[in-house]
Amino acid sequence: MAQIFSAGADTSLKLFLVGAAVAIVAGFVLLGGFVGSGYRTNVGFRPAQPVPFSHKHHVGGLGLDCRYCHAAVEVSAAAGFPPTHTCMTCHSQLYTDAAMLAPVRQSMANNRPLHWSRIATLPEYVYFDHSIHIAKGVGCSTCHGQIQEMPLAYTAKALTMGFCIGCHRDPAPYLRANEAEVFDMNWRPASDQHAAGERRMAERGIAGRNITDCYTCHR
Amino acid sequence: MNEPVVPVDKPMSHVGDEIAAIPLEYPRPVGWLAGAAGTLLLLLGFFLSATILFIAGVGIWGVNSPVFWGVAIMNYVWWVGIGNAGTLISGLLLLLNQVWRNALNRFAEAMAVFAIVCAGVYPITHLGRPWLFYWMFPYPAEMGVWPQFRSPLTWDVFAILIYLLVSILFWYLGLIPDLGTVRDRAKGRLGQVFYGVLALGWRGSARHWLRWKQAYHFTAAIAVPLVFSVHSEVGMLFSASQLPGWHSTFFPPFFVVGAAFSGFGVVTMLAISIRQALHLEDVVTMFHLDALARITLGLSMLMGYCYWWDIFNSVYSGDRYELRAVGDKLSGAYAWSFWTTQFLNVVVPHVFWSRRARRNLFVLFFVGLAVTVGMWFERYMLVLTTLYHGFLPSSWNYYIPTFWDWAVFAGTIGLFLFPYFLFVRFLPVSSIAEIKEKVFQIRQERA
Amino acid sequence: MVDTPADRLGNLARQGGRRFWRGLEEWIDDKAAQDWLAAEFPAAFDEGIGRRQLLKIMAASVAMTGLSGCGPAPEIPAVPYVTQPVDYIPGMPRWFATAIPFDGYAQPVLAECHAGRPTRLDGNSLHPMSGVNIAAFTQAAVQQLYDPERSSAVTFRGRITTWDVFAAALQEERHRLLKGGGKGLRILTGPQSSPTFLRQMTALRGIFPEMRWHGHWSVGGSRSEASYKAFGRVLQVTPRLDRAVVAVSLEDDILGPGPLQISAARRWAGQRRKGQGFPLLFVAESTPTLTGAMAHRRIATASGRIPLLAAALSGLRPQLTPAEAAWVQAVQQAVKDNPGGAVVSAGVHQPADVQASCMAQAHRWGEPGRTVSYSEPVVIEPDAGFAELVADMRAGQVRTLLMFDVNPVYATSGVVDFAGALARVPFSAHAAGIYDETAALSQWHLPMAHPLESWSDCRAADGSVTILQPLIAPLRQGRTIHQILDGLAGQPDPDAFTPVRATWQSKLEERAWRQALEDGRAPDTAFAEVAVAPRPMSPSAGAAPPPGTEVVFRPDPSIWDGRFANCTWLQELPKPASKVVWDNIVAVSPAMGRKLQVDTGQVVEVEVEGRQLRGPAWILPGQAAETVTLFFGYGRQRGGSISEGLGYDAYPLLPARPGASWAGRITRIGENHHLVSTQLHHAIDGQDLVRIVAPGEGIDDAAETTVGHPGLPTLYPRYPYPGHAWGMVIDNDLCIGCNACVIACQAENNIPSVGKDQVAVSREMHWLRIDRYYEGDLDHPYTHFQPVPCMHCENAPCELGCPVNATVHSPEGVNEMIYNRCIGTRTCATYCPYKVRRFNYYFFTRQAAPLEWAHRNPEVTVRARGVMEKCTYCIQRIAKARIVADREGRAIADGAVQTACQNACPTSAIVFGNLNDSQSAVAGRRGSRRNYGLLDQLNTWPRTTYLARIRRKGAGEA
Amino acid sequence: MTRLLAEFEQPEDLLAAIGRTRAKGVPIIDAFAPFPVEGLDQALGLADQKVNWLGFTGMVLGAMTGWFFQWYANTDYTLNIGGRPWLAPPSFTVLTFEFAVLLGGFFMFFGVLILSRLPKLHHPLFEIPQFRRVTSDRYFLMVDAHDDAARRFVEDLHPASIAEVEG
Repeated sequence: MAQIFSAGADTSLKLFLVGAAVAIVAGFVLLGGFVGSGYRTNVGFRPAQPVPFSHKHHVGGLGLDCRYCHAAVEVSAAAGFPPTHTCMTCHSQLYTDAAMLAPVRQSMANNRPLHWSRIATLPEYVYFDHSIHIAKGVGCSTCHGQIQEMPLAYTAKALTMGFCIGCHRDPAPYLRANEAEVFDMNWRPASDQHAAGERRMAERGIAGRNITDCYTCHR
Repeated sequence: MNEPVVPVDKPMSHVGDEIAAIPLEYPRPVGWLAGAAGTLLLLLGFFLSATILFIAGVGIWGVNSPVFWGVAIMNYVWWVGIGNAGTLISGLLLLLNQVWRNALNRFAEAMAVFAIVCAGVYPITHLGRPWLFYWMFPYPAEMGVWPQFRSPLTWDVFAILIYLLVSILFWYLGLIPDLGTVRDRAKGRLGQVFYGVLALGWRGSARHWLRWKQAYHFTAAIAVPLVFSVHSEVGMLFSASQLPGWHSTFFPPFFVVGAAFSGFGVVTMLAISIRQALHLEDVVTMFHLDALARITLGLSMLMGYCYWWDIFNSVYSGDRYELRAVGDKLSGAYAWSFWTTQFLNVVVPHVFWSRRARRNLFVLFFVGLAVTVGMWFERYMLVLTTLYHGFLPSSWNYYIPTFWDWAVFAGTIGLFLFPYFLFVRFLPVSSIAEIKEKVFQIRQERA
Repeated sequence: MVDTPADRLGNLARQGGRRFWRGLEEWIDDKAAQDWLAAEFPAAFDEGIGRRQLLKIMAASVAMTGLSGCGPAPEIPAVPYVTQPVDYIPGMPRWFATAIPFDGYAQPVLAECHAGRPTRLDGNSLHPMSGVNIAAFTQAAVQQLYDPERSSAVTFRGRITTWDVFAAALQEERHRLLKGGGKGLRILTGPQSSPTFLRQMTALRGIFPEMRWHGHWSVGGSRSEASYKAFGRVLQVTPRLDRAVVAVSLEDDILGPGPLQISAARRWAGQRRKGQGFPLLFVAESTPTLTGAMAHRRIATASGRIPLLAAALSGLRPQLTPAEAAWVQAVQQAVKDNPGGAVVSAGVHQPADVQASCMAQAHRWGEPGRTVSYSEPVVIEPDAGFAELVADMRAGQVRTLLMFDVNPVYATSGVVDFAGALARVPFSAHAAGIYDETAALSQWHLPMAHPLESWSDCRAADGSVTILQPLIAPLRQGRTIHQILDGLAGQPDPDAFTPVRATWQSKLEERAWRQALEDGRAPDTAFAEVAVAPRPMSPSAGAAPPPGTEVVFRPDPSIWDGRFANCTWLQELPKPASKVVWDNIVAVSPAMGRKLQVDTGQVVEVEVEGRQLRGPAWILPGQAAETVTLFFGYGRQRGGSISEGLGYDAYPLLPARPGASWAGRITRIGENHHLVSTQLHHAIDGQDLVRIVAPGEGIDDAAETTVGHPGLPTLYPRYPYPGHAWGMVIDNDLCIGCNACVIACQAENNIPSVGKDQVAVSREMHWLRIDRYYEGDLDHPYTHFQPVPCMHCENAPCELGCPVNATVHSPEGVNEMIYNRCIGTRTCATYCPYKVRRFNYYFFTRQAAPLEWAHRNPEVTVRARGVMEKCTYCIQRIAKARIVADREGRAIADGAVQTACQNACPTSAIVFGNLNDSQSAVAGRRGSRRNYGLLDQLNTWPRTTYLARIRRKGAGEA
Repeated sequence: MTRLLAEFEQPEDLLAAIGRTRAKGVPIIDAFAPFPVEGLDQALGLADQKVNWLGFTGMVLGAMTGWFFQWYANTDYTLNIGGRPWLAPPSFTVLTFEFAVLLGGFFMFFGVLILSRLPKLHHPLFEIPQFRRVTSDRYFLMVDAHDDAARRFVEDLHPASIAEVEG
């Protein structure tokens, strides 16, 4: 009787089985990679804006404070976008003819608002409050990255639940000393950051409190 | 009893000839095609109704508040029960060294596998957001959140999945030698390759047999407690709540008995169908059917005991809400389901006191059907009588299943039967090697 | 980004700009806009498909939306202001005080505005007539504001035209009228109390001396005749339930729905809160009301026999039934036991003589100024009534008829052929918010601005004036009554602000004006109490009504006279007694049901004066044996797709002459009508869910008193809650079942209405429901109301069931429901012993028109299909308070977090707060001996507990 | 080395042949049968418990995995579930057992395959035509016929056939 299978059939079968196993594992790895990728988390998202506003120029160069434009950040959940009026406080004097600023002038003249594209969006079931983070010493750059170096602002960090909860589980490395540091875009943790962070947690009533509770962010 | 359990007096090759011939040269192609087409239609109906369900939402079912669980959960329990019985018949009887098991175990195991698949679709289809079903599994999520391991639902998800995997392994392990038989009898190249690959190159070595037997017994030994645990968990799905009529420590054993009972009903029907359709009178003998009938009768009495003990338990507790739940069971809006259950599960099987009934295929089939249907009504009664009347009278309400409840249910019957038709057509329906083993044993005993 | 019509609408709304949609005609040329309108407001284009029908065919439309959960978030542009208002902070709501007029009475409100959109109303805490409390009707105003079917264009003979065309026509008409000194000019309004309206009428009378102003009362009527009979002058007579010890109501639904509900309920609760079971409420009524449910002793008797009871109370000896006599005797005993502390009043539909006799009786029994107070009437007396107008119209004496916010074609007796009379008027204009039956038959229809879009003024129950200020530019190019009257007076381009400011020019200089706007109450405008002396009256013993069936008419408790009929919140609000939704019923007594062999839901035919109507019967426990009650508000022909085609119209059966009840006939038709109610009718099984104690007594077996209660034994260690421990105590003794909390919860938490079909399969979404239980026999039961929100059990059975951690416990003891984690196994709801969880079987929130999305609370997630939801203790408010307190590094003060239901409740039956703070109000109530947990034998340790009802023994106890 | 495959028609013949072969001291390579012939293990002197030990190991590992999963999930994100303790052994036993069964089953199944060197689709035995009946009704004994004596001994067993196994 002849063999049903050739001598190589076993190798093929084993290769196939191993290949299938590898494919399944690789599939999960790829899926994990996709989930963490910028495609899904929006990292690097750099939309066109009505006016190519440069944070690098205004913040990094001129040294404007964040709150000059995002005025509500200390008192409200939303940081707020600047009304056209805010732009015009300077630009009624400076670069009054710049073509780049035409949309701003038109907005002012026609009383039509500018439509900015958001670069830091959260799902609607997440209730992030800027004011409490500022009050407790979480700085702008912790979530928004080095905005002062961006000619056109983009999403710097993956604002996923993992990102949020990482800090909520252990806030100490991120807590800054005072208001000046919070708005300091170039802040780097000091060498004693962890000890200082824990001290600040105690001072500010963060220690001993469960801020990983679901209703902290969802409701 | 002196009648043969296995065909002792025929040559060893006879069993193989009878059973292994089926996948190779199927004796009844027309009947099979008709049956397979019918069940395929049902299966397509399942995919259609599930698609509509996913698109529109569970609102198309009759579930409401307070009856948040409806036909879906009843069917789930029903299918799990049928599946569990398959493993029980195969595994428990193997451990008890019951000779007559060998004719039945293969298709009982197949029944278990397919029934578990049917049960397994319900925890997903009945979700409000089925596309997020994977949240029930522990994986390193970006959210950092894990499943909740105190929930009987989580237990169920794992239980069903693990049970399915273990059942498949058990089934396949048993199949390997028989697949070798079919391979070696196959004439065509296609059959040789197909069964050859599935048989994994089985060649009946004594060492292989040794390991195979050990593994087979060991798997049986862990599958049987698995069955108990799986259906206990299904019972705990209910008893973990505090609702009157559910909140009872009695539920896990009660459910296990129910599972075995319903499974014996289905196995009886399958045994008769396969026996008649494939002329396996030598393999599935009257002795087998008689044994099934006896067990059905015994389990029926055990079920009756469970039903009434459950009621006694409630009455004895004296709790007002429990008493009301008993009242609802016996005389409420859904009391008909209770009494139907009583009739089909507790009364009807008593015909098996008669030997003639035990040996009449029609009676056997009818009682199997009665038990299967009766067990469905039992789940209907259990789920509904508690949910429609909870604690607060202000939230009482009725429940009417909709067309889509039935459509999905009918679909799962296709999901069960179509693979079953494939199984009957393409795989050895009884355990050839094990029957031969028993034939040899009996011959030796006689000698 | 493409500027869609919806965006344009949104932008304009956000900016609060002056210019707005000028009406549909502006859009007609714009193809895109037309398509958009057709898609979004199909009812405006296609009579065939209404919104309610859309609810039915939702399955298809909800389909794929739920699947788009993953992937990058959609790009939503940030649209800042061009010039930001000074006090505006992005992301923060702003609050404005104003009022919603209801039958002439201002309902003071504080409107929450998010980005320029009013999203929700609270009571005005500075106003003594409301405090923060607010009735269901008033809250629904915000839903009416965003009703996509509100009238949106001036129409002439049904065709869309413009305000300018109307203004020209009005000028022409004015010139014609001027020639005759205004002869033939008639103005028809509902009850009015606006000083600006009064000033404008005075001014108009100067121009048109022959002009006449008629008042139209769609339900009830005015008490002016009665007070005139009793005291010789027209007065506002207010029973002071806050001071009275004994209160007798002869079919006067003091606590029931209506313009005075909040003030009356607050007063009643003021006395009731003392815990002594006072005021002892004696109620005689034909049909169950909220007042009857609160009664110490209630008697169900025919409405036609109320005059006999009034006579008996004033000392006469009419022929009474033994039960009535016993009741009267009990009242008299109670009055004797509490000298000077009793008050009595009769229903507004009762004959003026009966009302007057009760007013006089109250004057004698109580202490004027204490148990009853008198003041100038809030509602201004019109020149003449509605009957005179109809007579004049028929006689051809009416040339010009301006109707404001009335719907007489619908809400008028079937005997009065107003439609026919209207056809004889050469110039008729109807101004209202909805294009209703009257609009369709008038020459002109004018869209009226919603109160939240209007400048106006109105008097509250105490006479004090609230200036209404607009919170948003008119969404539908509506104008106020003052603008139209100014136009009539000859103003070429009347604006909304000027007439109101003009009224107050002399009384409120700029600072005071601004302060009045801020406070929501103009200073020194409340009416002073006046001293009165009763006129001698010869009391009549009254004649017993003829035996047999009597028919009475009542406004619907949920949609009143139909003015709220297009409001899904109110349509889906269970009516307190029957719990029926989306329908009106023919209320019959159990005795009559037995006699006629009619069961709930079966159609009956009711006949009065030879006119018939058919409606579904409802066996109502506590209904007087021979009384059949019909409810107004349904059977609408026009008025928006929500309102149309529901229920029966009771008005055609209403006789023209005033009266309380009419002899009628009722017959069984036999066919069934699909009535839908949220609570099964036969559930008369209160058990120990509602408990009753005598004053000063406690519940012996109460398992818990404080948050650290021992409870029943358990194997588990207790979870510590060292910080805040939120809890709620609901005082069943104070709950009058008014449903204010239900709507407040719905408005605050973006709870969708699901439609009749879905309620029929028991899928209503209310997080807070009011359970109604009966006690005693079917014909004379006690009625109990029990609000049931989530109990927030510390040993929550629901949490155990969830496989994905979508419902867990917070460190402050709140049972959390995380919608975005929920996959919809519904195990939690199955395990919940209280059945307070609600499941989104469909994408219910998706069915609202885009305009309706505007009133959603941005602080609360809008739930999608397939997720569970339930009461969260208004976690968004807790979170907000916590953030504010945290920012300032202090603790949350007691009372800083008020739940929406607690806010709305006029009797303060609901108290919420920190149980760990022994000084908090909620901890105080927990300490009460009346405190008990619902089903506390289950050892769930509910955070929401109840206080038992108090029932006095003696004092005429049967 | 020459391997001879002797074919027998009855299991009893096979058992007898094995007994004789072992008594003679001819090394037996393997025996083949269509079913697990009772007494074959003893006749061949096989007493291998590896599979059972593998299964047991699998179960222990499974139980540990199951328990670890639940322990870790509740440590990683500790949540208050209905006031129950975060470590809830009564609840966790269920899945611990399930995982034990799962890994036990897997170890067992794959253990059998690996120990038996399966799958082995191509095998020298399959070259022998009569071996095809090994799954039906023939019984085979394979011996190491290192010399002619052994070969003669096999012939003396009177098998139905003798074949030489290559490779």
